[in-house]
Amino acid sequence: MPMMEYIDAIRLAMKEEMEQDSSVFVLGEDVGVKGGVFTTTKGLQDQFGEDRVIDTPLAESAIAGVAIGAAMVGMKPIAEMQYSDFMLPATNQIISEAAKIRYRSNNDWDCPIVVRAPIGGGIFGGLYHSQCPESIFFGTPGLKIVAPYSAYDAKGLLKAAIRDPDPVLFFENKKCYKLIKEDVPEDDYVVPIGKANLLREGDDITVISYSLPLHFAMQAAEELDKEGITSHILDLRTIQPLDREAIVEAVRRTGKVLIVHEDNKTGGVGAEVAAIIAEECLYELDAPIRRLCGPDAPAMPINPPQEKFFMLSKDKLLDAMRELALY
Amino acid sequence: MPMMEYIDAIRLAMKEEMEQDSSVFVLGEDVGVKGGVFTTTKGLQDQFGEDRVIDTPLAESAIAGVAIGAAMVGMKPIAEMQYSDFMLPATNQIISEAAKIRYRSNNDWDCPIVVRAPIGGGIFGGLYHSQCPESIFFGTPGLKIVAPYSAYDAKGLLKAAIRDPDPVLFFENKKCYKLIKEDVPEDDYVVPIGKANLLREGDDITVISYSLPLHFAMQAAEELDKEGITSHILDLRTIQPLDREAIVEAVRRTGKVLIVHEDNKTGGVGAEVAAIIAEECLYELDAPIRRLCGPDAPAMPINPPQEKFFMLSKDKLLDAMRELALY
Amino acid sequence: MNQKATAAPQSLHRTVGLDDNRAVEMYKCMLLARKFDERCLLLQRAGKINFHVSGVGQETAQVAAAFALDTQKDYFLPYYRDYGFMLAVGMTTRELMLSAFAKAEDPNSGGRQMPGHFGSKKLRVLTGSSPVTTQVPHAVGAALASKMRREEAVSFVTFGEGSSNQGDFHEGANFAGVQKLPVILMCENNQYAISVPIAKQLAGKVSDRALGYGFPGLRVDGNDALEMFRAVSEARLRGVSGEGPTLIEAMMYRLSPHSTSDNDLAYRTKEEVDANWKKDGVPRYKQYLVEAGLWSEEQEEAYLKEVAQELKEATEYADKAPYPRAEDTLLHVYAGDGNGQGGND
Amino acid sequence: MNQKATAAPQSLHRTVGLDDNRAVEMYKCMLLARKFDERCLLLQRAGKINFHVSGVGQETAQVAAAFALDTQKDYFLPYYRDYGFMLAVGMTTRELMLSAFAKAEDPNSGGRQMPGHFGSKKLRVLTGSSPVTTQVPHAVGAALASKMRREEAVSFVTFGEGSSNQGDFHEGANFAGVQKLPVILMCENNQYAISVPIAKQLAGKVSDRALGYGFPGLRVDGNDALEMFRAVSEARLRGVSGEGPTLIEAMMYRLSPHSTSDNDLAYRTKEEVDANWKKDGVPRYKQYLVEAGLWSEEQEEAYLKEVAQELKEATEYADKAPYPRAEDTLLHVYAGDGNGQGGND
Ligand SMILES: Cc1ncc(C[n+]2csc(CCOP(=O)(O)OP(=O)(O)O)c2C)c(N)n1
Ligand SMILES: Cc1ncc(C[n+]2csc(CCOP(=O)(O)OP(=O)(O)O)c2C)c(N)n1
Ligand SMILES: [Mg+2]
Ligand SMILES: [Mg+2]
Repeated sequence: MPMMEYIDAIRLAMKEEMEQDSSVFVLGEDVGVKGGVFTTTKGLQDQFGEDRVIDTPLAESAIAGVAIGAAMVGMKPIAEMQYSDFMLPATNQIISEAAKIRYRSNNDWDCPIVVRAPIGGGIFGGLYHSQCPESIFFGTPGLKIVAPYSAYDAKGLLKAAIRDPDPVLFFENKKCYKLIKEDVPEDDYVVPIGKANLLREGDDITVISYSLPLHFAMQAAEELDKEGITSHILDLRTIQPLDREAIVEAVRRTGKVLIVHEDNKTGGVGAEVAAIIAEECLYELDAPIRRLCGPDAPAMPINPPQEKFFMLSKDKLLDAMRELALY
Repeated sequence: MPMMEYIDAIRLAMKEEMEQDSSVFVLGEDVGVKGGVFTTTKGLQDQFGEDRVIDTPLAESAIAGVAIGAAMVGMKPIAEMQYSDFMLPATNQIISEAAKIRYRSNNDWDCPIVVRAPIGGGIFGGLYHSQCPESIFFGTPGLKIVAPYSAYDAKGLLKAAIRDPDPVLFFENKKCYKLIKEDVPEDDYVVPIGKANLLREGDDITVISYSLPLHFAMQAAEELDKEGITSHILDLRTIQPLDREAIVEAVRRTGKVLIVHEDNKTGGVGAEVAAIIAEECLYELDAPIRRLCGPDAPAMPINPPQEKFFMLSKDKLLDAMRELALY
Repeated sequence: MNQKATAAPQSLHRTVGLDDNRAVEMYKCMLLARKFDERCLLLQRAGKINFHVSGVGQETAQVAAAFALDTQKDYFLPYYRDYGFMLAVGMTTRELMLSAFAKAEDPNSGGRQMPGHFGSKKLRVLTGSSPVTTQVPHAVGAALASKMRREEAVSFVTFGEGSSNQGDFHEGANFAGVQKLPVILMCENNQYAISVPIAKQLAGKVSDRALGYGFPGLRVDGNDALEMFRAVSEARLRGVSGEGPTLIEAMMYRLSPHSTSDNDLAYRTKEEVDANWKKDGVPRYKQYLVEAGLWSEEQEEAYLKEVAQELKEATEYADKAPYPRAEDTLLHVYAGDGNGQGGND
Repeated sequence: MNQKATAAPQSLHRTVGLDDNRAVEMYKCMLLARKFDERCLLLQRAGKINFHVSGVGQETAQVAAAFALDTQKDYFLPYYRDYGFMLAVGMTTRELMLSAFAKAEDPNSGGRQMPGHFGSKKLRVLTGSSPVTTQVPHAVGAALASKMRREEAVSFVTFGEGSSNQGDFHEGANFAGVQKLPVILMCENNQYAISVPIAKQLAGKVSDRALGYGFPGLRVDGNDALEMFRAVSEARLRGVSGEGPTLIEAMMYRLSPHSTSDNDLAYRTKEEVDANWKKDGVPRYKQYLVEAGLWSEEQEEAYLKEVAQELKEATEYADKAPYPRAEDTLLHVYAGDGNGQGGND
């Protein structure tokens, strides 16, 4: 099982699916010769040709809209948004169109597209290269949304997304691209969409999160172990539809829950997770439901002190987790 | 104090503000001679001329973007989106631009626009003339969002929105347009943005909502009175920023809370309200936090049985409120 | 046919590629569309249906375009006024009525969407929505798929002139131009977008926009059936020959109010509307056929009776047909969500 | 000036409306921009700053355009490569350096945004963002405001040729055309959008798009300083005379990689880049001035020394300047949110 970076795992998933299904193709800005601004699609055009790895004009609504049209007639497009910050021009195509095609046609038509978009900050990208736009799309019935934290999951979830008969937003974390390196099987596995994943068992507190912050949570948990505090950590993996059972079960285990995401707090995925808990297992809680999230400011500034203030980190997790454990 | 319809109150607010401030103007599709597809702007072009009541080309991103540009240089545009369903092409202008102008310029520039958009169903409008898009914009720092339920509030909140130095989304409920008729002062009052409003006091259950469903809640509360169940009803009025204090206080009063909105449940404003409660006054709850919302389906079908299934109603509120009271 | 000198004008249909039979079928389809539309207006006024968006004045261009396309191979993305187009590609009046009545059997949306929101996999009509112009990139995507799979097909998409001002028109057209895709963009320029006249929608000409995308744009008299047929036929040929997209601006006039909710005389004059009725393409094409000896008043009368009967039956059927079940509101959000819930997927 | 026969070519600057002094100032500004840019590239390589998006190769058009505008009245919406433009309308190298170093004193964003994201109320430069082309409708909105308030002003907006394929270009241009607004849309066509060459961005010409919006579109050699000045001057005149918008496609070449994160030789050849260095407008304009007797190698040398000193001071100042305070991250989300929190609004 080769070691590979999170970004390599994403590339491998596309490569494998393209090899195995001629209806899969990639389109986006700079995905061709350049191989994407992050190298995510590097080599794919060489292997599959210009027809299946298409450098599009600079127009996200068309990237999404063209993908939707192709998907309706039987193709399996993977549309790359260069940064998730730049997918907003495609909102109408994603929410009004992709999400509603099956429903509005009473199951006559479908729209099996994948929209890949890098999320997250901490790369000195400033306001518009650091955002987490999950909350804009979250809660739109008809869309599925995944957000892998590991290289293993990135490959397996992307393969599942490509094969999924419905539109899937694949939010890959750009800070994870090179930071996360691990063993990833080269065989054909999928990570099922809709199932959360227990990363770690513990008895004192439950942490529920997705994407990059899970790494901080795992590191903090190790340190807390030494203090005699054990953490139960659930990776949502899929943020839509949420795995309610797994959430409730994870909360029941400890009775104390900290929900964590980098997207700003108000209106984020964490609000729904909190609401589900308050609905399903309120009486099993031993502490108020905590959320540790990005601040309610428009986006992450580029200067180092403010970027640091904005970003989550192992230390911020450690504090919040310890505080909750001691509650 | 004249009786007027909710829609008249909106029109009057615009008229008064335009009379009093020459930098206020209206732009949108069919807002001129036709006076809007709902008659919301009827008569305004006659009074203020084509320059200040502008029929724009059919292009929402331009409507928002042009409004933003004009606002930056000192105007006070009111941009009308014909239906809130059709504001999605303007998402990028609203979220990436309007919401971030003050922040990104470090307070050098500002963007005092109002975007008016009719929300809600129950008018046989089908999938794309019935939606509640609050959750798409909710949680975007830098935006304010109001959603009046009464004619009085509609006038006062719209005037406040026009005078507000920041971008405000004004979600008017199209079912309320003609249904709600009440005394509205003809003088110059504002309803402050950011403050919730207690519509009714009671001791058994708390209902928190905004826009149309509050009418169902009020009617249901009357009936429940007769059963000896009294309801405490809070109108959020402003859904961003939420009035946390008012929410917590209203919950404390009864210890049982039902959150209601027409927008679909997952990821809606109600999730955040629930999360705030779970964070701030968990121990004062005598029942799980309930939400009664639109179903998690993409949008409201046009055929009567399914529209009815989708819509909230007095009866649905009654059942949910009674059930909670009896918990 | 023995008077050679006068034969030419009366055989124009053959010159453009329609045999006598198809030329007549094309007319019958226009007339059927007109009658269907009038029936819907009546039904709405009678309170039997809620709402109708009329295509009256646009049938000539719609039907002529459809006749120039290949219903077995091409992909269709009509907009909400395209009743004539839909009838021409094979949707029945009964099916369209089921949609007008929002009944479960409606093949377009199972009674979920407003009428005029067409879709049918069987007929290769991609499902449409209300936000205007989103279908333009979809058509481009379908054309891209055709090209990738080397199908001999074009994608045909329509939209109003107001809608041509949406960003999606620009982005879709540009994408198609760069990739030289087999797509025909037909703007049905009926001179109004609800109340807003063309002069307030754009200062240029829609057809001129093609230049900036590197493919031909032409203005065609949308009331001229044979001219429309020819333009779309040629555009199709360009498409399947790998020469890329064509933009056709079909000039016409929206003879009805925008919808049954609209009072058009609040923003335009009766004189203007009346003057445009005189340009109506349907009687004009009838005249051509009569002069060509292919149609007669007797045939017209007989056909109208047939149509009346068909519409009566369609209406009755649709009126009596059941609504969807309330609880089926929750079906088809995702694939397979009907399984085990009594759904039918 | 006494040799009448040869005077004409050397007084072209006066013909287009620049006096000798302004003609020289214009050159100095281009040179300053070039040197500023080179300094930033160096600073980035040295690890002193994180990131730079270069405008090298585009200064000629940018500065010439700025010189044709009225810095007291017009509204400016430059895009991220417009360092030359910003210097010409009055931002100092120190201020730009503060932005490159993301320091609190940066007038553009207080160190919040990436460099190249310009904004200054004082200089009438509307704050810009990263998502491309959103500024086009803003320029149209500012022009609408000018028109409503009867100001004698134009809005001037720039964007790349790749960016001209965004829906916002279309919607903004169309709005401006319909309302005949005083706005100048200048496309800096540098032939690449990151790695994507113009042929994959559009099949037509950017300037041809104006036709479909009902206003003039012209292609200008962006390396020709005086031609650019003339084109923008004329467009401004059209604007303030109520004749409406102008689209100018300034042809140039992006001589640097897309940004300091880009390796351009992965998608274009060194030969191609070298060939374009030969067309560089800055030495070309210098040559003109020298021939016109307005500039000399001695003056150049002296000025370069001045510039070097200025840049050194600017860099030192910016390097030493404090970062914003961490907790100020929460300020300026809404008006007045700094009150009582130690904020400065
Ligand atoms: C994005 C969007 N904005 C607004 C509307 C509301 N609307 C429906 S039809 C229409 C006018 C369309 O005009 P045009 O494109 O000329 O087509 P026509 O109706 O004249 O055939 C408008 C504004 C919509 N459906 N979608
Ligand atoms: C909406 C959006 N999509 C993608 C990007 C990422 N991006 C930044 S610059 C650029 C290329 C721009 O090309 P062009 O418009 O030609 O301007 P140039 O950089 O060549 O000056 C891209 C794709 C962006 N900033 N905004
Ligand atoms: Mg029209
Ligand atoms: Mg470029």
